[in-house]
Amino acid sequence: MYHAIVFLPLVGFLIAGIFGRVLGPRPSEIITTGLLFVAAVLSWVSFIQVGFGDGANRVQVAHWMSVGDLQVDWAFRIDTLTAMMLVVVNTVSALVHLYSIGYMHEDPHRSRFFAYLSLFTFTMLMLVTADNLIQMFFGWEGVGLASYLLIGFWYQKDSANAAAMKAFIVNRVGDFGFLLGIFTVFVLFNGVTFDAIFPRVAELANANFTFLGIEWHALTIACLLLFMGAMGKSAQFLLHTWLPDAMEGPTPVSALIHAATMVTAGVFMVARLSPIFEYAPAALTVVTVIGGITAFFAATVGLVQNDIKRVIAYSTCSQLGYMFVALGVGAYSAGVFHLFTHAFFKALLFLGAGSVIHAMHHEQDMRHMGALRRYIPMTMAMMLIGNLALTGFPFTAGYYSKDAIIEAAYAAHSTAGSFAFLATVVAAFMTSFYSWRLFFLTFEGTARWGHGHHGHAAHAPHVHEGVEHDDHSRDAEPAHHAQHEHGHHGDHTPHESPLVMLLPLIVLAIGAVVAGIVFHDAFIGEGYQEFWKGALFTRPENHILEEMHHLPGWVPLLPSIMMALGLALAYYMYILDTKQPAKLAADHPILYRFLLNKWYFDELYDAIFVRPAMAIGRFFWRTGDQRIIDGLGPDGISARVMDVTRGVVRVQTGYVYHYAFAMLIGVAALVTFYLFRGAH
Amino acid sequence: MNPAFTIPAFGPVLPEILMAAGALVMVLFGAIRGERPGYAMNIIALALLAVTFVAVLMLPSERVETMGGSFVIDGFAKFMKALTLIASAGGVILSLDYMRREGISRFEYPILIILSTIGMMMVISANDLIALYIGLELLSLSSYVIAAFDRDNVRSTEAGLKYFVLGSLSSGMLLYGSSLVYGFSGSVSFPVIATVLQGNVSIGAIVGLVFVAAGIAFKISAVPFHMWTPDVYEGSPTPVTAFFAAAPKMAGMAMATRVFIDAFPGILIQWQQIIVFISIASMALGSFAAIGQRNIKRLMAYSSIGNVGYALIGLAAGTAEGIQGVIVYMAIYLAMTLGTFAVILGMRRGNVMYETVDDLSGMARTHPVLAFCLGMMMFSLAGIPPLAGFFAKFAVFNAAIEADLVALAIIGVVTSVVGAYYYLRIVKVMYFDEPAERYDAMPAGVKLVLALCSIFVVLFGIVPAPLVAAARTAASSLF
Amino acid sequence: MRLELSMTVTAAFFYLFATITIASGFMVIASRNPVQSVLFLILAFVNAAGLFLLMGAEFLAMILVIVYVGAVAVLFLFVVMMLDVDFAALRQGFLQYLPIGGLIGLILLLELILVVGTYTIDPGLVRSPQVPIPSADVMTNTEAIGQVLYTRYFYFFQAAGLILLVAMIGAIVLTLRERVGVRRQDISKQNARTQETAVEVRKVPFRQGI
Amino acid sequence: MLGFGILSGLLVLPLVGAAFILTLRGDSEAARSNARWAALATTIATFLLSLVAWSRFDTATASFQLVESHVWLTDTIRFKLGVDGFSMPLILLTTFLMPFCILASWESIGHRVKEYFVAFLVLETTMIGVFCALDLVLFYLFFEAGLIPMFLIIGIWGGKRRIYASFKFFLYTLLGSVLMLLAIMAMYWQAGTTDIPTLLAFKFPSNLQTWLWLAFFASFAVKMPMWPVHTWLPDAHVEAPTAGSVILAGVLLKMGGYGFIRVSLPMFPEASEYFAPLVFALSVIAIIYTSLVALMQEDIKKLIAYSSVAHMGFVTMGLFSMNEQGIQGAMFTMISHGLISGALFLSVGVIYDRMHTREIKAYGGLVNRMPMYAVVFLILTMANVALPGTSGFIGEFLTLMGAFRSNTWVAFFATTGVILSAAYALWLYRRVVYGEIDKPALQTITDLNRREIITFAPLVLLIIYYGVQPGPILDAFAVPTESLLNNVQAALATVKTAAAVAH
Amino acid sequence: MVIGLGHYLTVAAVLFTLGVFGIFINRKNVIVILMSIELILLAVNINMVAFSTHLNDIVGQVFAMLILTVAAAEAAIGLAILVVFFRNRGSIAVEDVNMMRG
Repeated sequence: MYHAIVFLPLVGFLIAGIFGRVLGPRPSEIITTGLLFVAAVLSWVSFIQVGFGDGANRVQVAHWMSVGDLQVDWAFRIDTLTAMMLVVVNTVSALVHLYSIGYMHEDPHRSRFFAYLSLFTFTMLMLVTADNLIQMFFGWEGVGLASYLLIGFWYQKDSANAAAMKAFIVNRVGDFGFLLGIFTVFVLFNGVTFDAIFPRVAELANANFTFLGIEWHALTIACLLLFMGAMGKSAQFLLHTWLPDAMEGPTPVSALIHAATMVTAGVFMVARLSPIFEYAPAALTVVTVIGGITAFFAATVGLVQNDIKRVIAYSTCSQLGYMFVALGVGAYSAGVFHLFTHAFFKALLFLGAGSVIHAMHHEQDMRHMGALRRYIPMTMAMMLIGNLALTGFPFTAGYYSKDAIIEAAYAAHSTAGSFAFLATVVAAFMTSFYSWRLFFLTFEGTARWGHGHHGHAAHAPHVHEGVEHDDHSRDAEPAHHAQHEHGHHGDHTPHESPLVMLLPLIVLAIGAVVAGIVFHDAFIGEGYQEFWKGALFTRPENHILEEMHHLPGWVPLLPSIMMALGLALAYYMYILDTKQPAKLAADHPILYRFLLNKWYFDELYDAIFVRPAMAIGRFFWRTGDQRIIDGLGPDGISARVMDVTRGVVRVQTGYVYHYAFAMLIGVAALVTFYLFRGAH
Repeated sequence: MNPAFTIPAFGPVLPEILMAAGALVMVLFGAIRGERPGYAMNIIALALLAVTFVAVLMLPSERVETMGGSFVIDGFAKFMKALTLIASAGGVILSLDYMRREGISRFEYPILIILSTIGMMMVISANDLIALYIGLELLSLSSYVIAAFDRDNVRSTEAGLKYFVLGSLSSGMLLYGSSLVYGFSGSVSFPVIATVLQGNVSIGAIVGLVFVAAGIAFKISAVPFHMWTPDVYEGSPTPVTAFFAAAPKMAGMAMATRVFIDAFPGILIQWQQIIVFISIASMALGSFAAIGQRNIKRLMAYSSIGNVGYALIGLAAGTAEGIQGVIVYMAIYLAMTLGTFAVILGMRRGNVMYETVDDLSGMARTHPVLAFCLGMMMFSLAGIPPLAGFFAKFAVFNAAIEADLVALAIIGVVTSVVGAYYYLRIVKVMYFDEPAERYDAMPAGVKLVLALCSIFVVLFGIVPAPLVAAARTAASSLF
Repeated sequence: MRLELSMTVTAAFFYLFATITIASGFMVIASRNPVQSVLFLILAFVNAAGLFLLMGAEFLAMILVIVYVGAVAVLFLFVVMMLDVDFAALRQGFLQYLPIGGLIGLILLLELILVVGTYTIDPGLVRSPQVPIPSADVMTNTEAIGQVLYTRYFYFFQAAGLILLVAMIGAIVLTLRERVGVRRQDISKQNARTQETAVEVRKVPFRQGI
Repeated sequence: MLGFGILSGLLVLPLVGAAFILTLRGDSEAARSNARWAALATTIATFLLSLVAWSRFDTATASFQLVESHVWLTDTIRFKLGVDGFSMPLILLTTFLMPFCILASWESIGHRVKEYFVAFLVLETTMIGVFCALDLVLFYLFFEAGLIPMFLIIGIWGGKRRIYASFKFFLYTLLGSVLMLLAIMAMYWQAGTTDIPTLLAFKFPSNLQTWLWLAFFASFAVKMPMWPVHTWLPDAHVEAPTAGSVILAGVLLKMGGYGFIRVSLPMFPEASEYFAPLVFALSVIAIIYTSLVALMQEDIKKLIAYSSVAHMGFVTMGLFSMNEQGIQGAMFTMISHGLISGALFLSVGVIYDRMHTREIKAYGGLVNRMPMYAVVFLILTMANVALPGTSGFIGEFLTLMGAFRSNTWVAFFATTGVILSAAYALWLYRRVVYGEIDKPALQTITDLNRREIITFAPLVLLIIYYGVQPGPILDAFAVPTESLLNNVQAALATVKTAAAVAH
Repeated sequence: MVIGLGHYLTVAAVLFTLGVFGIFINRKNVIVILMSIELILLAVNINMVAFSTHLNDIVGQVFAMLILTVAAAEAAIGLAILVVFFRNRGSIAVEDVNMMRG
């Protein structure tokens, strides 16, 4: 069964990828989607078996490599964590496949698209089922590849290509740490399989390891390096810059990869490696802090974005921060639970946004939307559910998971925990605000789309928040790439999406509503032990889950209050007094620009990494290789040889007496040499 | 008073006697017959060389002294004489067509070659300073004449003049050195000199040795006594140049070996320094100066200077291994140089010979076989395996390493890389550049020489053992 | 027969001959006219022959005079006269290389004299030469050389003959020219003439006039 | 042992093909076609023969197999051939790549066709010879002999600056090699033989080891090429015809790495240990430096050439980390890089044949007209950046792991290569394949034809196969690596004991 | 005052040096160069005879005689070449003998 779950998407990929052009788009869609649904159903079965039965086991697929002590297999490690991830991945993936049939129906390269989606699913499954770090790395990089391909799916678009590249390279920065982490683990444990590592963690709890000449606590440095990988994949602060740009990809991709599954791989990894992290408290502190910063930072940027997908992207980024906060304070299950629920509602939001975009003929700028409620009511309803879940409206999925994280942060009773608590609470408020801002701008108010959104010049009168139009191109992604494909649409009125798109929305909406209620007990409540069966490891002295139940009364209420405040503020600014945002922006131009430009991270990185790398590369090439190495080496030597040659040839004058002279000088020199030195 | 005089054994001198008698017969025949077209004289010369070659092969391999101890024959002499005879035969064959077409075909030419060859063989077998000098002069005087053989050509006569003036100077030096050696050792006989001069000898003997070395170095055109070489090679008629590049080099190296190993083994430490110096200077100059050349004959002159430098490495080692290296080197050098000159002789259109490197342009397309042969010669001269030239260099460098002359070996290999540049340039011109007009068909004799040399150079690497083993035997006869 | 001279006389003659030899040697290279050079060369040779005499090498002394003065120097003179050369032009730039040439020459000279000063030889070798010079009482120097030249050293003698052959062939091959338009006697051709080829018999017709 | 075995067959077979091609007369289209087919048949036959050799090869033993020994230069310098786990895969790589080179030259070589294929076949012999020589002189002979055909290939069928490039290639590598020759001689006089199995067991004195190591290093470092003696490579690659680049990157560079593992490491263990930091430093510099340089290249081939230098940096790093992962990883990298870079150069050749330019600027948006090509190029690019699942990953990962065990600094800096390689490779892919197709010249460019598909399919499949199942190749290295490490450890231990006793 | 070997050798050395010196001082006149070479040979002969006398060994004199013979032959050939060269160039100036160089 596990073979089927993991390899069916691969089969789909191969069929659609290799024979896609022969089969045509429609069969490709049907085959991949069908296979995915089978896989999804099977993963639910396995989830029930494993989580609520006793199905944990290891499935050996094949041998991979053995080099000295390094033994690596292709194998599945099936436990509750894996099973849960299988469900998330396959469910969302299957729904996204289905959704894409509708969303992409005009694209001539659909078979390729579906192949990529299936490829992604396969690699993601390899990641979550990995039985060792190297297989995990395979999945890790594989999803990176799929992400690269899907972000760059519309390859004619330069910005999409740039975004794809950026995603891959920034992820590689994380992988840099991941790889070093794997090496460290290998050196420490002499193995890379989890079965080999986990039992021996306690032995090495106090071991030291010299890395770069510094004596470190071995597990801390290992965890920090591994966490660097997680930061890259999960777009945590400092390595987050790729995620917003990744929205260049088609919206279903954003939903699947950049919201529900791939970006949570980092969370999954830390959870998977909880046995090690538990023994590296310093590393956990770092995780908490980074998570807190990300949650806060991404939320601030999300406040001012105008692109509907970017808002959700920053929201994702922020929510990932939440998850890491939970992991950092030791409440792994809370983090994973949020991962689980987040997958539903964030996928829902993205697909909803996709539906909006679809309705608007690939317009993504919220400033050109408004009043869509009447045109696409079903989408609006779904988006509403998503928003509620995201902002933590009571009894929706987010309410359980997100609030649990905030509580856990408080319950940690540590400096980092307190910081994270503060950050997450503020972020919760901001989350609420930007979510509702999105909702109001899109569905409420006046319609701002009627006339000629084809021409960008026409945007000028609609500048909504006043001052930012100059960097419009950076902010609102040009969405007209696909418009030629829309040429046949006579009318520009928004239209509701077809059923094939709405159906996934509905399923996800159900999930967004009930996932919390149904599973919170198993994930973080009483059923914790039976459900996880040790898949998440906590040290005996880690009592955070209990402490979460013994908090001051205001703490559990705080998130809900924040949500309400955010909603209120958004309602005020975007429904009641629509002049307010522009005014606010005009009043604080520096802050506004700072946020709008995402804290200038791109510019900063450009200045300190990209440009210097280019400059150094050019220097090494032109000066290092061509001037110094070649200049002193082959070219220089050959030039010197030619000089010598010219000199030697000049001696050969053609005059006999010069020749005789040379002979005599030679003899005289030799005789002199022997007279003064050589005789003895 | 008069020491009992016994008739010396003539057996070991038979090849020389055959040659001398043959030369006289040829003079007679030529004088009677007069100047007539045809290759009769050349064929007689070749037959004579062939007969002598057989005679040489039939000589005993163990050391035999005769002629009052002036003449010695041993494995080494046999081997080098055989090489010399081959070289001379090559010189005759290559000249057949050339001399006729240049209008300088005269019956004296093969006679002079034969006489010169006698000189070489005498030099190879010389066992005292007088025999050495006489043989050398016989060799040299004939050479001066054939260098100026194209007597109506300014360049040829100029070559002859330069060769003569400088050659005389060098023989003067050799003689002056001989007189010092004679005076300081009390004898002209190599074995006696060897027993007298041992260890820390008087400076006079060493100065004498320096002068002798200068004379020998002139003959093998080693730096700084090489200056005549480029001009003479360029000016002489091409087959003569081929002959100069091949035959006297064999004899010269044999002479050098004979003198240094047989006469001065006791002061190896002293003369080793001379040879090392000369060797380094020759390798360096050969490599550097050749780069600037446009005329192939001139280029080959520098190439031969460089090659002598490499061969001298083996001599500098002063061991059996080293002499083996010298022998192997010279044998292989002989094939390479004859082959190369065969190609140069093929560069003719009508009555014009072409001699510059650029005239080889695109030969790979107009004459693929010719270009391939020359290309292999060039790679071989550059010492690239699996061609014969590599084994030549391997033999001498190996000896140098054995004798702990590491610096010499390193300089040697580095200059060989520099030298590879100009050999490659020829390959480049032939293979990479645009083709020029075709040349006339090659004369059969030249073709034959080229074919034999090419086969040797290309396929030597497959069965190197016979030559190497023979060289080993030959070298061991000196120790 | 050998001249029995006192030590002083020998020394006097030595210095005489040596001085003239060196002086004329210098003039050979320094005189402006090659004809003079040749003449000085002859002078140098004659005096060197004197030195040979002093050393007891009479035969060589005579040979030197005969071969060099009689043949080689004359040959030189002949060539100098034959080649119509503007000798004045040849002297230009005479001193250009004097300093450097002089320096090298001086160094070489000093070194050679230094070497000569270090002359030592194992006395045993002097006592046991391979072919000792017989005392003048037994045979003359010429006789002594003749004793070995045609026996022990006949190999060299023969080889020297070959060298002379080369010189002959070389000189002929380089300088002999069959000039066209010059009438020569060809004896074999003359002898080969027969009546048929030599005489043409014509029948002259009668009474027809010319 | 006296007869001629399968390895001799491998050496002779290409020469027979070459001789056959030489006998073809004329320069008609028919003659050219015959030459092509003959070359292809020869290389395929050679490949099949090497498979036979492989089938008779036992990976479980570290000793040399298929040994044959014939009289050659002297009693001790013999014509001795044999293979072990290190060399067998390299021979297979060589014979495997050759048919692709022939295929790649099918149409792109239009003039002097016969000479071209002759040169290639001769080159094949020399390459196989290097890997199966069991005598150092013989090894040197083949090592150097390959210069001749390669010189001609670059010089005759190369690009604009072919003459500069060919000379630089030839003289640079020659200069490096001649020092090795002297070292071989020194070993000969020290050990009395140049027989590799004997020398492997011979203990060279410590101070001599240092010099010998340096001399061999001079040769292998140039051949690899290591920084800073790498500058011949970009020039040679850029100017060589496609197949020449393939062979250059695919096989010739590997000779350096092979030399390290055949000679430097086992024969001079002390010197290798002593100089390991130097090698590490140069490797790391190579990885970072050349990756940055690659980032700035404007010529596709030059970019790939620089990336090859970086990858060879991984090889040297792995070899000198002196542990299983490092050495096996390095060996695997060589094989895998042979496939990947070979295929990459082939793919450059595909577009070069169509457009006759290698300027990156001249391309863009190829995916629109050449989707199949885009896929192939993507897979190769990903293999080049060592994406797991491709063979590139196995090698790079193992070498890094080996280096990490040996020295974390090295591994730290070398791992940045992971980032940089992604940067330059994707940057290239983006500029060439992605984007709108807006250059007029590209409007009519055609996708891969059948011959090209046949060329790429096996390569791509193997790259992926070895990424998922590296076993067949990787396991071949295991036993010899183990024995190598044991010997090295034993040698070093003796030295340390001796030093301890001395104190 | 004993006239010993050293005196003769010194004379020979001076003559030898003069010969050498003459070669590059007379850089324009080939004939004088040839004469300089004759001076060198003369020096050699003096050396030979001196050593021969000193060693009481006749070989030196035989050697000297052969040198004389060969020198004569050499002069003949040298002058022949000179004549041929003069015919071609109309000059015997050494300065002119430089068609080939480099």
